[in-house]
This record gives sequence, structure tokens and C-alpha cells, in this order.
Amino acid sequence: MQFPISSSPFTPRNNSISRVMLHVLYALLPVTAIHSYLFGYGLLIQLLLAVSTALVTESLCLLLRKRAIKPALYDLSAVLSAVLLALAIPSIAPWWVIVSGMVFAIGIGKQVYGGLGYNPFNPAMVGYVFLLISFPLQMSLWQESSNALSLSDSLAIIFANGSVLDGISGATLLDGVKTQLSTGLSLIDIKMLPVDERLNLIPFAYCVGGLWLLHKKIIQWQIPTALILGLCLPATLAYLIDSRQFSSPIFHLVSGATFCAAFFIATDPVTAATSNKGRWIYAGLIGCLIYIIRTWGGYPEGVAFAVLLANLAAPSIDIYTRSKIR
Amino acid sequence: MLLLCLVFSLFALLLGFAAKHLQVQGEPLTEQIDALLPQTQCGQCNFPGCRPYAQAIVEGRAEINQCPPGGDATIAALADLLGRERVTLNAEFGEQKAAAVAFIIEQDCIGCVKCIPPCPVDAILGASKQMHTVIAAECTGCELCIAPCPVDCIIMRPAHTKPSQWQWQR
Amino acid sequence: MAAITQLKHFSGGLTLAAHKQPSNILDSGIPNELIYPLLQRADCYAQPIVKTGDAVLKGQLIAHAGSALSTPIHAASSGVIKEIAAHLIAHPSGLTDLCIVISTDGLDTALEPEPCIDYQSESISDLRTKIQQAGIVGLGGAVFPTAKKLAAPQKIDTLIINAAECEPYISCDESLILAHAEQLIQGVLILQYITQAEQCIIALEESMPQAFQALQKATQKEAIQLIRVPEIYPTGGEKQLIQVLTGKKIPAQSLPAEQGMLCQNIGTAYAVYQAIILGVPLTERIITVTGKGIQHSQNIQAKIGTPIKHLIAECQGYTNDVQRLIMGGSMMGIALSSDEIAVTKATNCILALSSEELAAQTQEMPCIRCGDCANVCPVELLPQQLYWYGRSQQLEQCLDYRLLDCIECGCCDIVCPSQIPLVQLFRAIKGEHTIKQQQTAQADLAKIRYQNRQTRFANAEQEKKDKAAKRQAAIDKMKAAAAAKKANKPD
Amino acid sequence: MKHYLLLLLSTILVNNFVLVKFLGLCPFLGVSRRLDSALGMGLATTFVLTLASVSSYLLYQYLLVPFELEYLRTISFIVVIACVVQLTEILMHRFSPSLHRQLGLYLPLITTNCAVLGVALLNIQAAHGFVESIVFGIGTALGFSLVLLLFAALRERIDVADVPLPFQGASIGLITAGLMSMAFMGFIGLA
Amino acid sequence: MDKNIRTSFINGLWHNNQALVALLGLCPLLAVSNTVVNSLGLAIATTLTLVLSNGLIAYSRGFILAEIRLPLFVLMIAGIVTIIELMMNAWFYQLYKSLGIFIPLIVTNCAIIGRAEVFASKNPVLPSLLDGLVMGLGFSVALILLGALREVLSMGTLFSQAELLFGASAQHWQMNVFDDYSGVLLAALPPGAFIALGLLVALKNALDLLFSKK
Repeated sequence: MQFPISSSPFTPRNNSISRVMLHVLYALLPVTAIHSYLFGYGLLIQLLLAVSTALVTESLCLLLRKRAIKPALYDLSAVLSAVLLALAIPSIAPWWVIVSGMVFAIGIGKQVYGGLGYNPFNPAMVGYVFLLISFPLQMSLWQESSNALSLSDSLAIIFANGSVLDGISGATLLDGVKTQLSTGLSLIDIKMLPVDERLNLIPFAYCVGGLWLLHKKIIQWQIPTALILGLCLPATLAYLIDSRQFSSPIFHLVSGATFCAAFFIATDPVTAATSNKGRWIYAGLIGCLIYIIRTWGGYPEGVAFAVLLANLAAPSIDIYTRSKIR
Repeated sequence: MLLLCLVFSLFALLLGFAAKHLQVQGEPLTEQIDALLPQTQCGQCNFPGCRPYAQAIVEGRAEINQCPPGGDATIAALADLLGRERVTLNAEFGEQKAAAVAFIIEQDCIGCVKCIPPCPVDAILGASKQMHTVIAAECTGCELCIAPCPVDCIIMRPAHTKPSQWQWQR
Repeated sequence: MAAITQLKHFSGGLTLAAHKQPSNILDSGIPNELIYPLLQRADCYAQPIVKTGDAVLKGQLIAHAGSALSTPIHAASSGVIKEIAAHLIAHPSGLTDLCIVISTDGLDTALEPEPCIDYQSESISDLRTKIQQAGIVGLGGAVFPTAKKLAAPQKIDTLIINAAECEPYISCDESLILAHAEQLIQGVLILQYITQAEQCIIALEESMPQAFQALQKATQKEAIQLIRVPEIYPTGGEKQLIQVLTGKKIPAQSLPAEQGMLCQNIGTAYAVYQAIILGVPLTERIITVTGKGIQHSQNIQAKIGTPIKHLIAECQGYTNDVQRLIMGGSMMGIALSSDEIAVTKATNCILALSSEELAAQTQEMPCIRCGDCANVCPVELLPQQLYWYGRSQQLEQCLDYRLLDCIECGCCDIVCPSQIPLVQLFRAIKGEHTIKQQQTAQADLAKIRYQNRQTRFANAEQEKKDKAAKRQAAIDKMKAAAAAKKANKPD
Repeated sequence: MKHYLLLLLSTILVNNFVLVKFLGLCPFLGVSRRLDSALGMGLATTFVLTLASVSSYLLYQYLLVPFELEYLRTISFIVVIACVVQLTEILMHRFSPSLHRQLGLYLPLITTNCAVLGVALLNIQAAHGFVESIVFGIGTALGFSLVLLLFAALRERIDVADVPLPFQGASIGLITAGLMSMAFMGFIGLA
Repeated sequence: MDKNIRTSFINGLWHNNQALVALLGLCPLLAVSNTVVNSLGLAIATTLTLVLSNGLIAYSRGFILAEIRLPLFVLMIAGIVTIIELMMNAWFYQLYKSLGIFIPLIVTNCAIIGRAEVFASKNPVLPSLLDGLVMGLGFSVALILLGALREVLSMGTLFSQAELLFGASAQHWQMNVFDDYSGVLLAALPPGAFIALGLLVALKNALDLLFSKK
């Protein structure tokens, strides 16, 4: 009897890219739920827009390259980028913001390099920074959490350009702190700013999702740990030196996108350093850069820039951290 | 203006001085190039052997893409060594083929010894009126022995056919 | 060295579904033909000493070891040499190679064995010679000549008997222990005597409680330590086992003997017992025939050289859904193109896999550098980097990332979410490396021969010139002499 | 001291010559194929830049200004730079022949590296003092080398990526540089 | 001769376009191409330099020592650029201001020294002048295209501030391509320049591929 021959091993594989991506998407569910609960339908509309734009862009690129479309769509990486970007931008931004950001993210951030696995930069962050730089106004208008919007209001704001209802938008806390600090107030005064306690649910939800991913071994513990350390060490140091001038490490931890970065963005394996030692350096670098940009930079939130800068350094980190043991 | 010229000429003097005193000896580049060539000594580059070709490259009489047995790998290595652009093999000189060794079909051989002198590495054994044979381990696959054979009894055979020489493919 | 109390871990590894069914050992009977490839391992061939038509007996030597790393071959049953010709052999290439084929006569007439009651009265080197002459090799799969391994120049203080059968499906060692515990312990003691090791450890997996009890019973009187190791693939790898037992990492390019340790497979110990005490050469071994492509899984005492189809028939044939025939386990075995191929000394398992046991044909996706492969790699490589550089033909970089240390265990391959056939790629790059080295060696040789030829030509040319010059000089001289004569003549 | 440190930081990161000011792009896109040649180029450029910055400053302040020959600055700077490059080449040939062979083609190109002339010109434009000129030169050079190195490592990776045909080569290099430049915009406002 | 001119035009504008193919002279190209008008200004200055330097070098090629030709070329180019700089300073002061150091930096435009070395130093004056013109035009086309692309993307306009180059009468030349356009600010910033040029190069490659298939 004749048989075909091939290389070992001969075992069914039970892992796939889509499984990994799906788990990450599951882990983002709590955040999505809480976000929608606090702010209304805006996020859901943005999610829909983002995902469909991402899939259409990806298909178009693959069509132009005459490549198989199905496997690339089914791997869910584009969907994940879309969800991350939708979560990152204000949910009351006009529709063309998320659409153009997504086209840029998938087109320039990913497909130009050959698609999944080859992109040196995190596509979601490429899209986000593109939006941040291109449309600073639209990207800085956040909605107050006190009144969740109805579906029709959300639709009106997103699609009927410009008719932003009064009183629903404001700056983020990080934005606020930055502006206030620049006007000469010290942190003590700023603490008096009214803050919706429920907002703390969002970092908490990111944390829950992240811990679940850790448990599922989809992500590795080194990157979140290193990132949080990289952010908190300088923050603690500065806080100890002058607590009037510098925010506390706890503040840095729970505000902005720290946990999102630690668990969902920096852990993107394609754009991270690849050895364990490299991961420590890579994520530590992100943490430090977040702190530096938040504290001294021109932008209130440094996560996206920090991630891109570390992406950019990842190949060098890989080269300089490879084990030389023979 | 005059002062400027003076300053400039001072620079020139300094440079001349430096150039003279820091001059280095030329390196044995020919050796380095020769080491990268496949040593088939096949003459497809239009030079009588690998070393003459290396010499020719050094002297600018030959391009780096004239070695079919070495193929793109050799061109890339030469390009890196010499800091030049990687180019494709010049088809005028032949195409890259799979490694092969010459084999004499013994019943056809008439023992004319015509194939023995062309062999650049003395890999053919034989005497007049005796059957000849190729030492497979020493044959470089240059094919120089094929043309002189009056009865066409020399053929090229793939170099690796035994399981012990087999390698995995991508 | 102190007794082992606490086990360590090697990095990476996987817990795999075992699929093991240890069983009583069925005797295979005598096949019509026995086929012996002359290729022993890597590039070592045995030298046949029989010719077509010769009659041979069971246990008779039919081929010498061709070199130090090769081993002699003995006939496993009586019969006539049918031919020495090219046959398919058990090799990943699927190529044919020279084999000795015996037509058996069914009588199984054996040579008179030379038993030995008291091995301790013999010298160690004599025992080693006997082992060499019995054609014993490492039966774990590496088929390294056992005598050669036992002749390590270093002082050995720990002998490790490897019974950690970590690969899925394989249960031949477990069955062997269950059947022949007493005898194989004798083999272990002989090995300990030969190596003069102070300490002897038998390591087996936690999943073999019955085998453990059998060994416990057999080793009651002996100073042999039984260790149960956790069931993590590839614990059975020599260097991984040493790391589990002692915590010592053996560097990739060095041998355990350099650390005073020696590893032998438990099957080898049994073969040593048979060779020394019973005086019979290695002609049979236990083979696990299993997989969902087989009607009835079974451990079989098979004659080496038996065509696989004979063993399959013993197991009541294939099922309808048989897709692949593997020699060895599912992780590191080699796929065979035909069941006409004969089993060898290295064959511990014949695996007939059904479609559900095989990887579904999936699309290979791009690497996402997730690092799962690095996490499971037992030798701490970065397969993702190796893949990256290997794919782009950067051989130097691959070597820098220690490609040659890869043991091809397959762990990275099966965890890869992108379904990349990593092991095959690494094997191919290693192959390219070997070919490159061969080419370099060949080029160096050719260069020297070419230079010699050039100098020879130059010398010949010079000689010719010298000769011509000499002749010219002689002619001139003669002419001058003649002229002088002429000039003198008138006088 | 703080002033110089800030100047240094701002020239390296915030106003990076390559990514923000578009100076020195030819060697940036040309040499950065391999990490080791990028390192060599970075070192050579650092040397040339620092020296050129200082010497052109001196030339300008003590020769051109007193004689009111400011309009000749372009010509005279070019001459100074050419000399410094020549010197570097000789030194490199002497001390690291292998590096010299790899960078052979690009070394003379430092002459036409606009970053070098750019530094000299910007020194005048920004009315930098002597120490400032040195710091500015060093900062520029470090920024250039840093970006060159990072880009080279990135490029080694992109070279083996499955880049669509029209984008292969210069195009993907430029787009990557663009994304790098985008990332570097995060430093805006730092100094 | 006509055919020669034709091929040299095609060569300069497409096959051997200094900016898009040879990637020479990118520094000023990227730096000033944020509006069409800036692009046009630099395009004119660069083309002028190319023509003049090519002519001068072709004229003087007979009596220049081979060993020191490069430094001399650079000196000549620097001289020409200085003259142009002074002229611009006199006549287009606003534009001169907005182009900044990129006018003197024309000296280090590799495209110019490249043409000098490759073409002008080996050919007579007239062909060299033509070569300079054609190569300059190729460079200019790329520059203006890039400028237009970035201006449209970032502000939705074309020819804004045309008065810098064409005098006061050009003040109303500004065209609004899109109305009520919120502008992709990125295109006006350095990253936009890199990416836009990258896309332009890719577009050219794609067209080449398309033509070669037909």
C-alpha cells in the first residue's frame, strides 16, 4: 500500500490566529458594555462603522493584490484593530473621522507592508495618531458621562455633521489636568475638579479582560507588568519629590488608556519585541514614554505615541537582546 | 578673498599631509573574491578559472554577474564584499544549474584520453586504450570534458541521489 | 553524586494526549522476506559479507560495520540471500538504497549461542567488543552504536536508563518492562559494570504505574534508583531528561559524558542482557503498532528486517480511513511512502494514522510573532526569529540564533497559531547549511587541485624550456666544437 | 547647563533632522539597509557633523563676518565640509578598512549630505554661540544616527516582509519614515 | 535629433525621474512641498541651477583635472546657487523667506551633482543644457504634484498665497477644491510629506507595472 509522505509532527493543531483574536475580542466585551452603559449608543455606532470600514479596506487591498480575501478576513485581526480604534476615539466624533482613521490604519499601517504579521506598527495606533494629528478638534471633544445619549441623538451627532448638542462634550481628565497645570494651578487645586466616579469602571473593565487573557495564556505577563512598572516607577519617584507638581502613580494608572495599552495594545505580538528580555525592555520603554509624554509633552495622552515609538524600536531591541549562548 | 584662499590652501596642505602619512597598503582583494567563487573552474565567465576571474573583477575587467555555477548567492556575496548593487546573473554566460557530476558510460568509452587534459581538477582517471572513470568526489561539474569526447560517452548526472546525501526541502 | 530527591524542569515542553495502550507482546512470526538496508545512520554504510544465493542461519553475521559509527547486521531468521539490491528504505527522502534481502525458509534455524553466566569475570573491553559484535545500537531511535557510546573517555559517575517514553502512541518500552523486568535489570547492571558508574537511575514517566511496580519488584536487591518524571513532552530526550533529573543543562554541542553522565535506553539494556548473558545478537525488538488506521493496536516482538505490511497483517490490517504510515511517534517519526519498507533497529513504533489524528489541511498564515513557539521550545530557541530569517534565506542569522541546536521535537510546530510547518523549514535550512558546507569543502578541494595542476603545468613548461635551453646549449657547444675543429683542420 | 541639555534633547528628538526637518535623507534612505553599515555611517556622520558645525561657525564668525563676506557662506561652508569629509575618509581608511569598503560609496556623499550644510546654515540662522553650535552639531548627529539605526533595524524586517510589488523599495521606505515621523511627533512640546 | 530629444524627455520625466526613481534631492522636495506655490518656487530655482551648472560644467570639462573634478563641481554649483539666492533675495523676498535654508541647500541636492558627474562632465554644452532642463522639469513635476497633493489634502485649496511668486495680481488665484473641508492636517506636517511621496512613488511603480504587462 502506498502513502503520501511529509514532515513530522503528525498531530492535529488546536491553535489558530482567529482563535487568538477572538479571545482578545471577548476580553474587550466588558469595556464595550460599560462604555455603552455610560455614554450611550455612540460607541456601538462607531464600532459598526469601524469594523465595516476595516473589512472593506482589507478586502479592497487584497483584491488589488489579487490575493485570497477570505483567510485574511477570517483571521479577525482587522476586526480587532477596528474595535481598538473605535474604543480609543470619542464616541461622538463625526463618521468620517473613524472611517478615514480606519482606512489609514488598515491601508498604510498594515496592508502596505503585506498584511498581518508584517506590519511594524500597531495599525490601531497608527490610525489613532493619524486622527489625533489630522483632526485635533474632533479628537478632543469627549462626551460627559453624566447623560448617556439615545440612539437617535447619537446618530444625529455622528452623521449629521456639526450639530453637536450643547453641554455634552468636555475634555478628558488627563486633558483637564494638563490644561490646568499649564495655567499655573497645582494638583491640589485640580483635584477639586468634579469627577464622575463611575468612570473608574472603564480601567477596571480593561483590567478584567486583560487578566482573563493572561489566564487564557493569550498574552504573556511580562509586557503588562513591564509597562506598568515602566510607568509607575518614574511616576512614584516624581510624586515623592514633588507631589504638588506631579500626579500620583495611581492617577497615572487608572487614567487614560494605561490598562488598555498594557493588556491590549502593547501585547500585540506582531509589533512587540519577541524575546522575553526584549519584551521587558519594549514594554518598560512604553511605560516610560507614556509618563514622559503625559508629563512634559504637548499631547495629554501619550499611549499611542509611546506604543508607536516602541514599535519603531522593537526590531533594534530584538537584535540587541538575542541570546548569545552557544 | 585672499585670506579665504589662504585658509583653503592650508586645508589642502593638511589633507595632502594626512593622505600621505596615513596611506594604507592595498588588501589582497583578489584572494577574498576568489574565496567566494565556487571553484568549479568551468570557464563560463570567459576566464580560464576562478582566480583569473577574481583578478579580472579586481581590475574592473569583469562584472560580478558572470558566474553561472555560483548564481545569485555568489553575486550577493560579491556585491556585499565590494559594496556594490546586487545584480542578476548575466544570461550571456549561462544559467545556474543543479549540482551535477560527470559520469562516463563505461561501455561506450574508447579510451582516447581526450577528456583528461581539459579537466581543471584532474578528476578523470584513465590511460590510452583503457576505460576512463570520473572521481565523483572531486568532479566540480564544469562540463569541460563533455565537448572533447569523440563518442559522447560522458554525461552529467545529478550530484546527490543517495538517501545519505538527501536534504529536506522547504 | 547525591541521590536525586527533587526533580527540576526543562523550559518549555508540552503535555500531549498519550494515546498509549501497553499490551502483552505478540510474537510476529516469520515473514517471507527480511530486508536489511546497508545504510545505518547519517552517512555510514555496513559492508555486506554474503552474496546472492548464500544460505544463512538466524543470528549469522551478514554485514560488517563499515566504520566506527556503523554497526554489524545479523540475519533474524534462517534462509537464503535473495539479492543485494536497491529497495525502498525507512528514510524521510522516500528514496531507495542498497539492501540485503533474505528469503526465509520458515525453519528459524539458529546459530549456537555463546551464553555467559558470569559477566563480571570478563574484562570491560571484552564486554564492549561483544556488544559491538552483537550489533547493538541505541534503541530509542538515534541508533548510535552502544559500544561506541560506552567507550566515552570521561569518568562516568551516573548511568541514566531512559524509560521515559514521552512520545504519544509509543508503549514498546512500557510493554518491555512489564514482560521482562528481571532480565532488563540484569542488562542495566551489565551497563553499570561497563561504565563503572557509582550511581544508576532508571527514569520513567508518572503515567506508567504498573511498569514502576514491576521495576520496583525487580530492583529490590539492587542499588538502582527509580525516578518517576512528569509527563511532559519531550522528557524522553536525553538532554531534557538529564535536566529534569539533575538540573544540569548540557550545552548543545557537547555530550552528557563530559558531565560524567551517560544515558541508555531501556530497550538497549535488554538487548545488552541478551547479547552478553544469552549470547544472541540484536535481531529482534519490540515495536508498537498502533493508530486509528489499524484494526487492532498491539505491541509486537518483531524480527528486524520484517516488512511493515507483515506486522500490519498481524494486527488484522488497516481500517478504511488510513491516511498516513509513520515510523516512530507522531511528533518526531518519519512518514513512509509504502508498507513494503522493512523495520529497522531504530523502529520503536509503526503508526497508521487516520484523518482525524492528522492535522487538517489548513492555510499557512503569516507569522504573528506571538512567541508561543519560544515558550514551548525545550532548548530555549526563538523559532519565530529562526522562521523569519530562514524564510528570507539568511543562513548566517539562523546559525546565530542557534538553529543547529534544534532537536526537531515538533513542539513549536503544533502550537503555532499560524499553522506554519516550522520543523520542516528548520530541517530544510539545516539541509541548506550542510549543502553549503559540503560545497565549501568541495570548492577548497577543487581550488587546491586546480592550483596543483597549474603549478604542474608551469613546472612542465619550465622543464621544457630548460630542456630546450640545454639542448640548444649542447647544439651550440657541438657547433662551436665543430667550428673549432673546422678551424683547426686546415692546420 | 539646562539650556544646553534642552537644546540637545530638542535637536535629537523633537526637531529631529531627518524626520522633522527633512535633512540628510539621501544617506538615510540609502545606507540604512543593514544595521552595521548604518552604525558606521552614523559614526562617520557624527564626527563630520560635529567638526563641520564648529569649523563653519569659526569660519563664519572670524573670517566672513569681519570681512563682510557673508554672501559667500554657502561656498565656504561647502569647502570646509569637503575637507572634513576627506579627513574622515582618510582616517577611516586607515583605521577600519572593512568599514571603509562598505561605506566607500557613501562617504564622499556626506559632502552632499544636506544635514551637514544644514547645520552650518541653521547655526547662523538661529544665531547660536560657540558652545551652542557644538551642542547643536552633536545633537543633530546623534538624532541622525539614532533614527538611522532604528530605521535600519526596521528595514531589515521590512525587507523580508510580503510587501506589495509597487511599494517595494523606496516607497515602503518613505512610508515607514513617515510613520516614524508620526511617532516622533509625540515628542512635540517636550523641550 | 528630434527623436533624441523625445527620448531624453521621456527619460527625464518618467523612466529616470530624479525624484521618483533615483530618489535624489529628496530633502528640499519633502520640506517645501506643503503648498503648490512653494513647490513652484523651489522647482524654478532648482531647474535653473541644474541648467546653469550642467552648462558650466560641460563647458569647462576640457580643462578640469579628473582627480579634483568633484570638489570643483561642488564649488561651481555653490557659486551658481549663491547667485540665484541673491537674485531671489532681491526679487521674491517673501518666497525666499518661506523657503528658508532650502535655497542654499540646493547645493547639496544630489540630483545636481549627480547629473554633473554622470552627464555634463562627459557631454558637450548643448546636450548638457537640454539634460539639465529635462531633469529639472522631471524634478519640478514631482515637486509640484506632491505640493498639490499635500495642499489639497491638508487645506482643500490650490495656489493659495500665489502672490508670493506671481505678484499682487495673483492674490485671488486660490482655488477651493472642496468646500467646508476640515482638512487632514497630517498632510501638511512632515509625516504627511513622507507618506505622500511614498504613495506617489508606489503609484508610479504601479503604472510602470501596468504598462509593462500590456
